[in-house]
This record gives sequence, structure tokens and C-alpha cells, in this order.
Amino acid sequence: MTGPITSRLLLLDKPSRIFLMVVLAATVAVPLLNLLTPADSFIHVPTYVVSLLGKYLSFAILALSVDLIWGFCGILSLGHGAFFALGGYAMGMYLMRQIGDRGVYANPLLPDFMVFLNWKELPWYWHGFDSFPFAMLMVILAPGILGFVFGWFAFRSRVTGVYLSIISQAMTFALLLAFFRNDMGFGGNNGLTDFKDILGFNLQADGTRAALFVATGIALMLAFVACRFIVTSKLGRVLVGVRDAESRVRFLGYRVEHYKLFVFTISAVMAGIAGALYVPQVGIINPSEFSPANSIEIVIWVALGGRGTLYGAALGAVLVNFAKTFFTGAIPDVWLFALGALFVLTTLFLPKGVVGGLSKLGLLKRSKPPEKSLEPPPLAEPKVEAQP
Amino acid sequence: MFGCWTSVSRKSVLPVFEELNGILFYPVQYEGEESSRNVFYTGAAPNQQAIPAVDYLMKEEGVKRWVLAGTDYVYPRTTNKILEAYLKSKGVAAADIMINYTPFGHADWQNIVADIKKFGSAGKKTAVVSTINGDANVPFYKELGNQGIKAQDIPVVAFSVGEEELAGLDTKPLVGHLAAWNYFMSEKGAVNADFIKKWQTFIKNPKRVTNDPMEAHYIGFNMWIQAVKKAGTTDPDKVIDAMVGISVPNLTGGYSAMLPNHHITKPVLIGEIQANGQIQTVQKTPGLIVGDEWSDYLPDSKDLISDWRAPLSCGNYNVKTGKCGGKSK
Amino acid sequence: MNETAPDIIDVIEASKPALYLDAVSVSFDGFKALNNLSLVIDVGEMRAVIGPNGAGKTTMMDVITGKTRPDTGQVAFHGDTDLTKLDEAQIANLGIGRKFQKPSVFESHTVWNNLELAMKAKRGPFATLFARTSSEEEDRIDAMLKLVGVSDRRAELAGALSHGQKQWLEIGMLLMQEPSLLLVDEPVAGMTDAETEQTAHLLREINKTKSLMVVEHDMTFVEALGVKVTVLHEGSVLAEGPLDFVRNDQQVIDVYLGR
Amino acid sequence: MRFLICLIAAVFLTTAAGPVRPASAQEGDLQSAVSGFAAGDYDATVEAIKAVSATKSERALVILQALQTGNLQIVTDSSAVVITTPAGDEGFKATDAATGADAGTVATDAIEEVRINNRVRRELASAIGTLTLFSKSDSLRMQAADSVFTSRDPEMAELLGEAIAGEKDADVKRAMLQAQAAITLAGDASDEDKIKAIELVTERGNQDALTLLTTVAGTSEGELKAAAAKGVASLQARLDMLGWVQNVWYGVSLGSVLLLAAIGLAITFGVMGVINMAHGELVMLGAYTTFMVQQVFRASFPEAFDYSLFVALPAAFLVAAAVGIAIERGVIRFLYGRPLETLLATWGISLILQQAIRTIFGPSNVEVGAPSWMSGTVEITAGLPFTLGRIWIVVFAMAVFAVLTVVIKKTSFGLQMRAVTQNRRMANSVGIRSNWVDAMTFGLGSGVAGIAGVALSQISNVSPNLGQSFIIDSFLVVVFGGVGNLWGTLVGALTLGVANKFLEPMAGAVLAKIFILIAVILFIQRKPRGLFAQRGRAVE
Repeated sequence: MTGPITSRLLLLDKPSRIFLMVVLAATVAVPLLNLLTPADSFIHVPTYVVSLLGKYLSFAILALSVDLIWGFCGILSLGHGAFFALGGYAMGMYLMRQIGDRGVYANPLLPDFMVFLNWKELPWYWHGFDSFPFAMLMVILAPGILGFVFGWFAFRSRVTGVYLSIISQAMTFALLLAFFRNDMGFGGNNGLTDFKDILGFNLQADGTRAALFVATGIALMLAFVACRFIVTSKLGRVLVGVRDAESRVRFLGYRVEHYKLFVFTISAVMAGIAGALYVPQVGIINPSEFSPANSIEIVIWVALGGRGTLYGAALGAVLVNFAKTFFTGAIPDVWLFALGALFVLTTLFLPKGVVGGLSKLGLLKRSKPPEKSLEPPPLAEPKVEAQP
Repeated sequence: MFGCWTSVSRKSVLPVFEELNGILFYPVQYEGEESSRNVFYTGAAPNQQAIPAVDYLMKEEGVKRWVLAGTDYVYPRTTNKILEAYLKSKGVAAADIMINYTPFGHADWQNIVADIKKFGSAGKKTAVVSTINGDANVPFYKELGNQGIKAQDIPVVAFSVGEEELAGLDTKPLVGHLAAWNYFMSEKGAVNADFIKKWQTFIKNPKRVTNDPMEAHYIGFNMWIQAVKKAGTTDPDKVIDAMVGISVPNLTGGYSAMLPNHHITKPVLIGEIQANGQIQTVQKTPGLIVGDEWSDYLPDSKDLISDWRAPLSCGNYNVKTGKCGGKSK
Repeated sequence: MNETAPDIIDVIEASKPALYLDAVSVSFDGFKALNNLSLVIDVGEMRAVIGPNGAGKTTMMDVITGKTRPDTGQVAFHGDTDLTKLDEAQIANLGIGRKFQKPSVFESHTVWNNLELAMKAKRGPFATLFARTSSEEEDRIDAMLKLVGVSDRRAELAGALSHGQKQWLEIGMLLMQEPSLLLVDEPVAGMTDAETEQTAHLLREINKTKSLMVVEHDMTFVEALGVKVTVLHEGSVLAEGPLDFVRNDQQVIDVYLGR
Repeated sequence: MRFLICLIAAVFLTTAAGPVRPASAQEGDLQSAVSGFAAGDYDATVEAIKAVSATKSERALVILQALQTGNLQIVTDSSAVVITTPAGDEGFKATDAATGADAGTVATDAIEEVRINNRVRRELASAIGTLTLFSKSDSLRMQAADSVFTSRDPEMAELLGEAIAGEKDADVKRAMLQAQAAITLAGDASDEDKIKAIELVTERGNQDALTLLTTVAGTSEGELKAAAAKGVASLQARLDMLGWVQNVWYGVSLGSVLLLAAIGLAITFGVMGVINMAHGELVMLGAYTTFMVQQVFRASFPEAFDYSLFVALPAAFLVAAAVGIAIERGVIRFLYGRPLETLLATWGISLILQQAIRTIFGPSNVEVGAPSWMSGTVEITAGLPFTLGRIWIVVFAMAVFAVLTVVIKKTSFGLQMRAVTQNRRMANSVGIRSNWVDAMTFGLGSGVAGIAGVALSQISNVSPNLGQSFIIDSFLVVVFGGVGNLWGTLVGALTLGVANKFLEPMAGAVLAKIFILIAVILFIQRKPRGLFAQRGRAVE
């Protein structure tokens, strides 16, 4: 079995290969330009840019996770920010425990926010987070278990389409409220911050920043390859089948809910890993990451980039966030207008996203399937009837 | 840099300022329990707002029973904790303190206000200390007005409601409820009149109001100018060292000085809301109150002091252990 | 029929018909879509089901395939399997294939992949994640492509096929499941006469090894099949027998053919 | 200084308590009593109030009311106490407080208001209460009796006795008797009298009575204590029961708010299948329209302000409907049958609308006033106050619901709407312009969102974020109630409202909300089509 699987791992179409090359190049070049060039050189990449790019790359992983379920299985989750934030919190808890007695109250065990809320002992769910491997396990398990439980309930009872979107939004909203509560023991509204170091390395140091960037780049490449592996497998074809004709798949004897649950859980875990990489690079995690608006924004990254293409989703994440950084810096009032217009225009005029638009112009040729099949199906009936 | 509004925004940018060695002037009242070398806190610490307000209510209104109502986040939690400790130290029984937290943007206050009403009718004079934040205030005050809770029965003193917030409210039912700040637009005096005039001309709206955080920035900015003059450079390290001890006029007719703990001295004003949306001072502390970043009423922080002058140069020096906790610098 | 039910059930136990519906009722918001419907299809039989719109044909299929749970009544497969307790996937895996009224194929997959997905194999997510098609399986797909006449379009997306070809492809997918009973809903809707004839031929060919239930409006097609016909009306069986027999039934003429 | 004033005031007080004086002497008393206001010190002001009220002069009420409204001013130069009314730019018309004589016009900066604080206000309320015990208006006498009940001022006993003797109105008389009982309980009357008084006070049946009796029970001995405790127990039981009723009411009123926010959505989402994430912003537009209308009223017809909402309602409907139709024609009609993409596009529109409002009106709250007929409280029965604003909102929500039900069930537009929903092609072929119906249906849903905004502006803050705070709740209500069913939305909204209000006292506001969210999520798992699901083939 190993033979064909490795071959499938490397079975990449041209855009995917280009994508991996670009990420690889960035992963190598950006840290080198940051660490090895003098600060006044024009090719020097300042450390804050390294962290900024690292942030974009972690968003790209998040976008991949959304594309995996939306682009390939038709599940539109408006609560994926919740998984991202859970992964982030797991990492944040590790980083908090790393502070040790260097907090302002010099309490060796309790994080500062617990000290000034008069907590006397560490809540049980904070135990173990001083160990990096345990924290990393939690980065995977916390979003994974939530994704599994949520998905198990939702898919078993066939909650689909907009209903699923709405309850996923309700889920992240409930978590937002929960994490706002100071009694929850996650730092309330301020969240977790004041991190000092990770695995003994100072988080402010250029080297650590560069290393985190490299880790994020590698994680993005791995996530991409894993997604490719999933979507090019027979399982991937079943997922697309679910997306296009769910009941056909069911009547062919596939347990659709198992497939959805499988891919949803994988996606939740990916989102969690993205969150875990995001937190040390921005230095804070707080409940606003759970806000439903954030989750909806992720969807537009994917829609803009081109859903169902993976590399498009990642590209969309980087593009939109770059625009956000630029606009909110230069002309903040325009940003919401621009973002709003982006939503409207993308759905109206670029249903296949930037990547779809480019390939229509022939700028991006897919090696497979053959060219002529890109034509829209001639007999597809226009779907005009609204569901009652 | 001058800015930040919420505590969380300040906490979010703090790592960046410390890393890049910038200077932040933070103009909003906050929960205390923080002192950074790179931040100058020109807003009120809890002892510059909450405690004088409670003192006023005890003395002037004879309040014996307290509702501490707040939004569930750090500022109200900390402030209420400090207040609770303070009230208990003044002999208030635990049964006479009711603490209530609500989520951000809480919109339906019907039963909480009814509970306050009930709590307040136990025969002892009751007051509400509100650390309710932002948008939740409007429905809260509307509900107070609707349920007919008048200031003369159960006064509400707020720390986050200023002129700007009142602009979105019909204040007639709220006359007499209190606010504690370090500045009110209604303060008489040439400096303030001049400032208001300049602001309204600048914003091109003769109805725009001024408020406390504006004054805090006014002070902060003037302090920075003085410090730069004194240091002869804008280099952050030198300016930070030059800041301590700088004293500039504030808008209420006095001077505010920068302390070694990077907080400032301020007068504390207690005011009552008027029908026109202004707040009228009913009491002003005779002297200036020194900003206390580490509250004396919390067990874990009472031994901490902050002094950014050499040789101590520490934001959280523990006088008992003689150690500078946390910050490696 | 109900009075002699025990005897019938004994008989059925013995003969194990492919499909057995007894007194099945389904109602939606007070509207009785199926009303005490009973029907038996023997192993190896092909049955045509006709009836006006709203007679309950599609609901009947929904009940058999587990999409709709009947309010009352029994549905048994090969005599002893109670279908009312199972869901769609389980029923499909027992060997009941269903073709929808509107052709339902995976339009963004190639014709080849459509058949590959339908092919009998392990259906779990982990099995499919690591699945690999053996050369023997490839041969079977090739054979099916040939049988349903889309060999030359194997690499194209199924969405690009003509309407009739989609219908055939769907039948081909059903066959890849290796079912013992096929439920075919309006297989010739929108087909040319030549295509209709080919379809009838195809179904007769399939019937050599499998039981079939064909729902159809097209009388020429039903005639071409030349099998026993069941007429549904308002959720229950109105008449049953050879086409010529039901055609002359006065009730059938009144409610259906007469119009 | 303060000592001197106290002394003067004390002299007034003692003299005022003497036998009735000739008119001129009374005037002189008033004159000197009023001059106490000039001291600019709260203690002096309180004494002055007492002195003024003690004169029992006819002008006393005028003066005290002027003080209450902030129109009692001191002329800075002469320390004269005057009552002012605004007279054009930069000036006031002044009348001498004590005599009522014209004191000419004074400039704004030449006078200073007599400052009052809460302590003064309390004193003022009780003084005015005393003065109005003999007022002609029933409601004023009632208020006066209530104010005596709360102040329990023993000095009022005699006056109250007089008032009771002359009182004709049974309700007011009862209130006065209760007030008298309260004074008895607070004073040092005999235990027997007090036990009798307890009965009277218990009859009052509200929180005030409970407060008083609790105090008595806590400070007395023996039989009196027992009687008071009995009174407390019976009041407590009554109030607990009322509290339950009150909670249901809170739930219904929260439910009505949810209903208002969601009902427009029940049309656009439930009937048309369009996920309109900009629905909340249409509500917000309605609220801002109310603000604009009120601004016009404030500027041009201040006396008609109470009626501004009647103008705001149609205006808000039209504004929101127009924007809704524009959204439908401009964006949504290209996306029918692609609900998830409609969701994204309308989310984009919601961002644009928010930012547009923020750019025009600024990010902070704007003031939307409540008309007087919506302010205040009615006591359904003693101890069960319902706020008028909430009552109106419940009534309004039900009215909107009823009208919509009729529109959909009985009008030809409603018929066309249902026809298009059920079978578009068939509707087209019988001559219904389905495009037009789509636009109008969406316009209707949006317009309803607009008028919901008018109602919500009365209880919520009007800021660009208004819509965001309602959108998730509204969707949950519609989905919970069952899509395509207005009754489902009604039941859903009320259920969620009441459930929330019953959870809140137990779990706190935040946890209650979280529980509700989780409960709805789990409920949708069990019944994916909501409470009142449409069953059948058509829904797949």
C-alpha cells in the first residue's frame, strides 16, 4: 500500500507545485533575509514583517481547513474561528505556564490574571500545560473533540446547508460568551498575554520569530499536502459527491454522516494547529477570536481565492489579510467598505474566486481534468426555485 | 503614541511597545495592576475614581448597602474586588454587598434592575456602583428610568459614563445619578472654556462634548512636550527618564504631575447627571490624589510598588521580598 | 388481505419475495401520501408501476429505500429483513439500488469516477482514504462503460453528458453496486424514441439477473417492457395485472387513463 | 458662616411653627426663607427648603418646583433669588422668587443656578409632597401620600390627619391612611397602635410595605415583633408569587423584542429562503430613521414630540423597504437558489451599511427619546409594576405579527407571494410577475425590520452596531420556530424569551444566554426543521 500512497502524495497538478515552491521559497528566504542581512540593507526583512507574514501563513492554514470542508464537501461552517481560537488558547496556556514566577505578582504557579482575581489554586484544566508535548496534544484534541462532538450531533441528524451555518455560528457565539466570562479561568476579556518564551527561547528574539515563521511555513506545506492527499483519494471523490448530490451518495450505500464527520474533524484540527502557530507570533489570544464576524471573514478568504482549489484558499487568505493590513493602516474608514464590497463582488462576479477567474482566462492551466471538460455542463438546469 | 481605549487593546499592543521601546500614553480610567516602563497612564487608577466615589456616597448619602454591577471583564472585576475589600474594611457586612456581572452589550436589564430595586428596599440606604461598560449602559439607564429608580432613592455612580456616553441618552429620568471622573466638561474655568472652544471649532460641531479621556490626553501630550524639551531629544529612553516629575496644568484649574510609577496626580470629581446631559460637580477632592497602580486593598498586590527611576527601575518591586518580579529588565 | 395475513406471511417466509410491503401508510401534515399500500415483488420479477401525479409512487420508493419512515405497516426485503429500521446507506448495502426521477450523477466527476464510486467496495471513510482500484476492478468498470454505452466518454465530466446518457450512467452506477433489486424512477423521461427502446432493452437485460421495479408514465415504454403492471392511486393499489388487463379496468380508466 | 445660616434657619423654623400670622408677616418670612438659597451650600439649601415649605405660602410650591427644574437662580451681584424663564439669546426673564414681582431680564453669565444634589432632591420631594397634600388633582395627592409613606416624617402626622378627614377619593384616602400607619410605625406609638398600623401597611402589598415591616420586625419585641413578622411573611409570599408573574412578563417582553427582530427575517428567510445577514442593519436603519425624525421634531415641532414615533413608523418602513428592494434587485436576485452565497453577499452588504452609518452619524450612540406616553410604570396590582414602554412593545409586536399574518393569508399579494414560493414556474404561467413579487416580498420583510428598529430604539442603544447584536438571536428564533411558519416564529420567540428570563436568576445573564444557545443547537439536532416543521417531500 505504501507505494501508491507516496506516489499520490507527490501527485500534484501544476498550480499545486507552484504553490508549494512559493511557500518553500518564502520559508527559506524570509528568515535568511531577516537574520543575515544588515538592518539598513534594502533586502532586509524587519522582524515585525516576519511575524506579520507568519500570521498570514497561519491564516492560510486556517483557510485550507475551511476550503477542505466547504470547497470539497459543501459544509459551510461559520464557526471555524472557534477551532482556531481553541488551538490558540491551548498554545496560550502553555505559554502562560512558561512565564512561571516572572509574572508581575511573581506567583510561581498561577498566571497573573488568576492572582488578581484571588484564585488560590490552578484550575484542574490548567494542569499539564507546563509540558510542551501535552500542550501540543491539546492543540489537536481540544478543537478535534469539539469538532467531532458538534459534527456528530449535526451530521447524524442531517443538519445541512444554511441550518448548519447558523448553528455553527451559534456555537462560536456561545464560546465567545463563555470565554468572556472571567469565571471560566481563561483570562476573560483580556485573554492570555504577556508571554515570555517558548521552549526556553525568548519570544521577542529575532531568532525565535524566524523559527516560528519557518514552523508555520512547514506546517502550511504539510497541511497542503495532507489536504491534497485527502481530496485526491477516493474519499475525496466521495466528498465532492456529497457536495454535489448528497442523496445519490447515500443511496450508493455510503454513510454520508461518517464522511462529513471525518473531514470536519480533520478540518477542526487543522484550524486548531493554525491557531497554535498564530498565538506566539502575535503575542496574545483573547475571546474576540471567537466572534462570528471573524469566522465569516475566513469564508471570504476562501471564496475570494477560489474554493475547491486549496491553493486558491491559501492565496485568498494572504491577499485579503495583506489588503487589511494595508487599508486599516492607510485609510481605516475604507476598510469595511472594501471588505463588504469584496463579499458582494466575489459572490456575484467571481463565483470561482481569483483562481477560477485566472484559469478562465487561460492563465492557469490545470493538468487534469482535460481542458474541454471545464466547460459548464450543458444540461445543467438553472436552479431558480428557492427552497421553501 | 497616544491612544488605546479598552484594557484589552492596551494589553494587545503592550508587547509591541516594550519590544520596540516606544512610549504609549493611555488616557482611560483602568483597573490598575499594571506598570510598564513604556506606558504612561494618564487615566485614573481605581483609587483616583472608585474609592473617592464610594467615600462620597457613604458620607453624603449615608449609603449602607451596595450593589456592585459591572460588565464581566477585567476592569469591573478588579475595581469591584478593590471596592469589596475597601467596603469590608469600612465595616460593611457581606450581606449588604450584591455583586452582579453581565456580558458585553447586555441589552435586557429588566430583571437585574428589578433585583436592584428589591435589594435596595431592605430598609437601608442603597447605592449602585456601576462599572458597566460601553453600549450596555444605554439600555441599563433606560431601564432604570422606566422602572422609576430615581437618584434620590437609589443613586447609581458610574465610572465609565461620561459626557460622550450621555449624548446618546435622554438624561431627564437620570438626573441626580452620579459619575466619578477627574474632569467634567461643566467645570468652570478659563482653561477649560478655552479647551472646549478649540475642540468644538476643530470638530466643527458646537454641540460636541468633551470628556475625561480627552483631558487625560491633553495632559499627556503637554507632559510629553515638556519632557522632550527637558531631555532635548525625542529619543524614547531619554524622554521616559525625563517624564517623571513633569507637572503641567490640567483643565480643572490645577496641576497634574507624573509620578515615578508612571501614573499621574489628579483631582477627583464627583458629579451628578443633569437634564442637559452635562455632569455637575457636587464634590471635588481638596487635594490631588496620587495614582496607585498596585492596589493596597488586594492581598497579592499590596506589597508591590513601582518606581521607574534608577536605581530601582522596576514596575513591580516587592517591598517584602525585595525582588523585582516578572520583568527581566 | 389483512384477514388472511398470517397465512400470507407464512407463504412469504417460505418464498422470500424480493420485496414485500404490507399495509404501509405515510401522511404529511394530514395528507395521506400512502394509504394502506400492499405490494409484493418476487425474486427475478420486473414490475412496472404507473399512476397519476401524487399517487404516491415516489413516496413508496422513499419508504422502501429508508428515506421516509412509514407511520404504520411493514416493509420486508427478501422475506426477513425489516427495511423500516434501516437507513439509506444500510438498505443500499443490502442490495437495493435506486435511480432518481431526475438523473442524479456526480457532474463534476468523470464518467469513470462515477462508476468507480458506485462500485461495490468497503464504504467506510478510512477504507476509501487509502483505497486503490485493482486492475480487476478496472476491467469491471470498463465492462460497465460498454454496457451502458458511454465508453468513449469515460474521461469526460459526467456533467457534460446528454440527458439520456446521464440516465444510463446512473443505471450503470446502480449496477456497479451489485444490487439484487433495482428501483427505477422514470428512466426514459426526456429520451428520444430510439433511446427509449434501448433503455427497455437494457432493463430487460438487467432483469435476467435482478429484480426490478420501474415507475414510468410512458405507456409505450411500459408496453415494451411487457411485464405485470401495478396502478397506484391516492396512495394505494388500484389495480394489478398485465397491462392489457389494467387498461380495461373501469376504475383505472376513470382515474388515470381516461383523462 | 454655616453656623450663622443654621441659626437664621432655626429662628425661621421656630417662628414658622407658631400660630398663623397676618399675610404681610408671612411674606416677610418667605422673603427671608428664600434668601437662604443664596448661600450656595447644600446644608443651607435644605434648611431653606424647610423654611419655605413651613411658610405654607402659596408661592412656596412655585419656588420649590422652580428649584426642582433648575430655574431657581441667584443673581451673582445682588444675591437676589429669582425664578427664570429663558428669553431668547443669552438671557433670561426673571421674577423675584419670594414676591413674584418682575425682576427684568438678566444675562446668562450674571446668574447662577441653585445647585441641588440627591439629598436636596429628597428633601424637595418630601416638601413638595407636603404642599400638594391638598392639591386638587387626585394623582398629585396620591403622590403626596406616597411620598409621606416613604419619608415617614412625624411632622407630617398632623397635616396628614387633616387631609384624611377631608379626602373624598377612596383610593387616595387608603394611601393616606397607609402613610399615617407608616408614620405610626416609625414613631414611638404604643404597641397596640403599631399592631393596628401593621395591618394597614400589609394591605399595601408592595415592596415599600415589606421594607417597612422588615425594619419593624428587626427592631421590636414581643407581640409587635410577631405581628410584624406575620405581615412580612404574608407580604413575602405575595411578592414571591408576583415575582413569578413578573418573570413571565419579562420573558414575554424579551420574547416580543426577539419577535420584532426576527419576524422580518421569518418572511425573507422563511418564505423566500433568502439568508439576509443584513437584516440587522435594516433594523438599525429603522432606528436611525427614528432618530432623524425626532431630530426634525426637536428642531421644528418640539411640542409635538410625543407623536414623533407615529411619523417614524411609516418613515422607517419606507426607508428599510426601499433599501431592502435595492438589495434584492441589485444583488440577491442573481443568487436565488444559492443560499450560502446569498449569505456571504448580504454579510458584505451589512458591513457596508454599518460603515456608511458610522461615517454619516459617527460611531457613538445617538439619542432617541421616549415619548411621555411610553415612559413610566403602571401597577397592575400593588407590587407588580409593569413598565409602559415594555407594554407598548409587546402590544406593538403582537400587532405587527397580526397584520403580517393577515397580509400573507388574506390579501392577493400574500396569495401571489405564497404561489411564487410554492411553484415559481406555475405562478409565472398564470400571469404573476414573480420578479415583482420577489422584490415586494423582500421589501415587506425589510420594511418590517425597519419598524422593528423604531421599537427597539426605545429600549436599546442606537449605534452602528445595533444590528449585529440581534442577528444571531433572530436567526435562532426563526430556525427554532420552524422556517416558513410565522406562528413558529411567534412561539419560538416567546419560548426563548421566557426560558432566558427563568434561567437568568439561576445562572446569571451570561450563562443563561450560553445555555439557551446550546439548547437551541441541540434542539435543532433533534428537529432539524424547527418546532413547527413543514413535513413532506417539498422541503427536501
